[in-house]
Amino acid sequence: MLTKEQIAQRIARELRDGMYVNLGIGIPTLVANYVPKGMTIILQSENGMLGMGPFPYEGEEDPDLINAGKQTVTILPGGSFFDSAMSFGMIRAGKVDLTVLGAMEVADNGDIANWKIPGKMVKGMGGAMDLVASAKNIIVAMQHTDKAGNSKLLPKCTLPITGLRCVKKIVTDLGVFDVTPHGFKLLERAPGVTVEEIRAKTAGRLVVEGDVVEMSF
Amino acid sequence: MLTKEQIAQRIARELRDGMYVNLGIGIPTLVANYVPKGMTIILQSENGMLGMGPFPYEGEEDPDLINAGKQTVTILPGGSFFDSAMSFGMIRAGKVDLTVLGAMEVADNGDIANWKIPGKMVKGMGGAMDLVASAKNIIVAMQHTDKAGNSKLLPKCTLPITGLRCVKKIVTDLGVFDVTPHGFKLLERAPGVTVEEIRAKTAGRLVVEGDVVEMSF
Amino acid sequence: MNKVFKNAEEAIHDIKDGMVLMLGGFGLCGIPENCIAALVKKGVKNLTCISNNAGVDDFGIGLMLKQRQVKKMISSYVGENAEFERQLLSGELEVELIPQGTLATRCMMAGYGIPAFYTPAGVGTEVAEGKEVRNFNGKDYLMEYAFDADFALVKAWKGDTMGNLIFKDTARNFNPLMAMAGKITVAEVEELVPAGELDPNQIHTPGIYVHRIFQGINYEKRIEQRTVRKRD
Amino acid sequence: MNKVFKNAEEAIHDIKDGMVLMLGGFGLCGIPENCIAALVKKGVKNLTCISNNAGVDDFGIGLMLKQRQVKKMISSYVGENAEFERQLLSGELEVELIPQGTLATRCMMAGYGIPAFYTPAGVGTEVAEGKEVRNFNGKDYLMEYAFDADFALVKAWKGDTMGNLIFKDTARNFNPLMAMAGKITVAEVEELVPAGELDPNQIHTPGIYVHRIFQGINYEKRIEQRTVRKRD
Repeated sequence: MLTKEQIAQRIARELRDGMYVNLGIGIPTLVANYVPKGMTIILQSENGMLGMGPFPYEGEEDPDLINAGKQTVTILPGGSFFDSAMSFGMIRAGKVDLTVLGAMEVADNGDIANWKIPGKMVKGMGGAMDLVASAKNIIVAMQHTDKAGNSKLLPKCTLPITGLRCVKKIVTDLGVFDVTPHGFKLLERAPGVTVEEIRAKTAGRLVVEGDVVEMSF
Repeated sequence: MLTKEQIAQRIARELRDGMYVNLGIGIPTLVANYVPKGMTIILQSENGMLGMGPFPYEGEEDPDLINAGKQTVTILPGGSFFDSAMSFGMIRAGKVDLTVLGAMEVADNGDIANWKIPGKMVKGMGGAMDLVASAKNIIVAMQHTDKAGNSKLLPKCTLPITGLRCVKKIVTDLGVFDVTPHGFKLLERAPGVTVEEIRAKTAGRLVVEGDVVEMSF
Repeated sequence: MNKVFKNAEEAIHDIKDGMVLMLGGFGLCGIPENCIAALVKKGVKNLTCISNNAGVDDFGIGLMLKQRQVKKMISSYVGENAEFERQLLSGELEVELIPQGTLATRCMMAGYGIPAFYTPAGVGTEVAEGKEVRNFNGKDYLMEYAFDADFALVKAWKGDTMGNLIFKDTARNFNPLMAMAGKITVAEVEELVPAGELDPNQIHTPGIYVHRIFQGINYEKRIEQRTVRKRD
Repeated sequence: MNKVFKNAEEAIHDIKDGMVLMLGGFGLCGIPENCIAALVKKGVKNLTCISNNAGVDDFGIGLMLKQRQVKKMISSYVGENAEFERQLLSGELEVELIPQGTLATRCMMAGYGIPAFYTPAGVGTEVAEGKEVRNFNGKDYLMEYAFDADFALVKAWKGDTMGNLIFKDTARNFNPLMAMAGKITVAEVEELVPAGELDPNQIHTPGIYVHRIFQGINYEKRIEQRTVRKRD
């Protein structure tokens, strides 16, 4: 089983030089720690920044410089600030190459639910609906099952939808999956996890072809 | 009869302190010369400038600083530059208080034609259609008749339309007219011009109520 | 021509019960602190507030919620706010949640005189309920309308007496968009300068969009998530 | 990651016959002089050019018209241009005239991922022919579509190696809008600087929209209407 850091580390292998990337809150944020040396990745923060850098040094926090998670951050050389309309403009126009976000549920047709649990407090969708409706390439980073052990990879989402048929790839603690017309295609297994265990914990259609590689770190 | 300068001078009396104004090419441009002392008028040039100033001094022309007529100009303190989408954005949103432009024909319902003469060279509408479709207050500055002596104040435009029911006021060499539901309402006569002459040269519906003031300069 | 007001109280003196207000800011970043304080002092009620967030319990729009001045919030994310939650669950507060990009764009379109536009955000979700869905180039989009607001209250870094505004870093966010959208736009600035001091090429909001401007005071600029790294 | 090209020839090497190009500039102000020269040299044909104007006889897009490289012009104003007039009257050149604000906004919407929007410009005119008319709040509007262009060729004042652009004065005009709209955007700049030299708050076009950038040379910057006043 992968740790959260390993999920992020595995997703970082999808990065290519020059990509513009939007990372959601939680595990996706950790992906920034695993950008391969020598590779330039430009992080977009949807509140209005390109070239997001690391947290500021103690004492250098600037309340006017935060990311979409409201954390104090820095900007790297070559970055830029802009308003929220342009920020979502570049997202909708497909200029952001990769979006990584968390999810409560993903359906085997790529539907995603990650913004609301009816009956509980609703915090709002923030920019998630814009991102999933627009991004060319969406990778979901999440645990394979919820706390009760129920699969989060489903034949159909049960929670309110965030976006339809948009997820391209999922990295969970158990494996890596492409969303295909035939369902979740298992690409890689986490170290020590068997195809059978994955099959047992995947409620949606699972496609397994030939030998499935075991990830190594 | 008014000279071109007097038409501009008369239109300048419609200005109020703090107005944002867009002046078209020709007679409208001259209005800028008659802004009353002590009054602040901010000129918008639809290629992307607020606070347009006079022509530059000889030798100070900057090819990067032109107005919508492609003339070299200057910018006044407190002015700003912006792109053409924002420029027409503020026009469409009704932020420009007054638009003054020329016309080939105006109909007595406020329709205007000023962009095309079929069969002759078509230069294009430029920003005229956006301006007339959006401006809160449009004053037309033009000669009352064409070179052949035909009225340009018509019951209906004969040339291709630029915009519908948009002209609010017309200042010609013969008089000042409001566009009302009953037609062109004569507000003021040019010095030495009689109501009868205006009536004879106005093809559209003309409304004359009581004594009509003669303009003085 | 005078757009300069003495302070927030005077700049918002004619905001009345039941009006629709836009308030700039993302989280607590770039919020019009002075205007909010003046609204709280004035005690106007039944307001509809268009703002990406609803502040926190004891700061930002949270202060107005505490006083029950807000009838309806139109936001994309209302975060952690106990008083907000209480009013929402009790039915005292009406909430319309809309995607963040749609919120931003509906402000911009108001300032651009475009009454409606199409966006893919929310297709197939609760957000699409009652909205026109239309297909362009094989993809579905929702029709969304420009906002209509009585007042827009924004916060800028620098401003001049003509109403020109410059924003700093991510405190820009919704501020220039809302500045374009208000029937009356009130801008509070950290530094008010004479006309001509700002570079005309660097102005984010041209003065034509700003009706009132004043020098703000006592900015608290509270940080929601203070995240730092150690020096090596 | 390298967006920097040596010159115009290399930056436009893959523009092919029949493509749709956007070219920035208003009149001869802020036009991509180097790119136009390279297109003329390359001799690509059957181009559709989206540009507010068509240059003059011997400069700007006029140079491409002279070589009959343009199949169709999409513009708001084509001004005085004898060769243009000749090709138009002879039917060699197709011309689509659209209102200037609509032209600008259709570029912007492409960069904002909004496929269609409503504008009042052109209602009741020839421009409305074949277009959807829709009433919002008692006023009629036309539905207009975002543009779709293979390449956008723009000219900026300063740019950095990440593709960030800053424009000067009214040479900004359509450039930042088209920069957002090209499938591939090529920017020529008067001054190319290393990443980090431009103030991130003053960037007009963020680098994400710009795929290729190069240091332009030999700018002529021709003035169409030289108007001056005498010193007192």
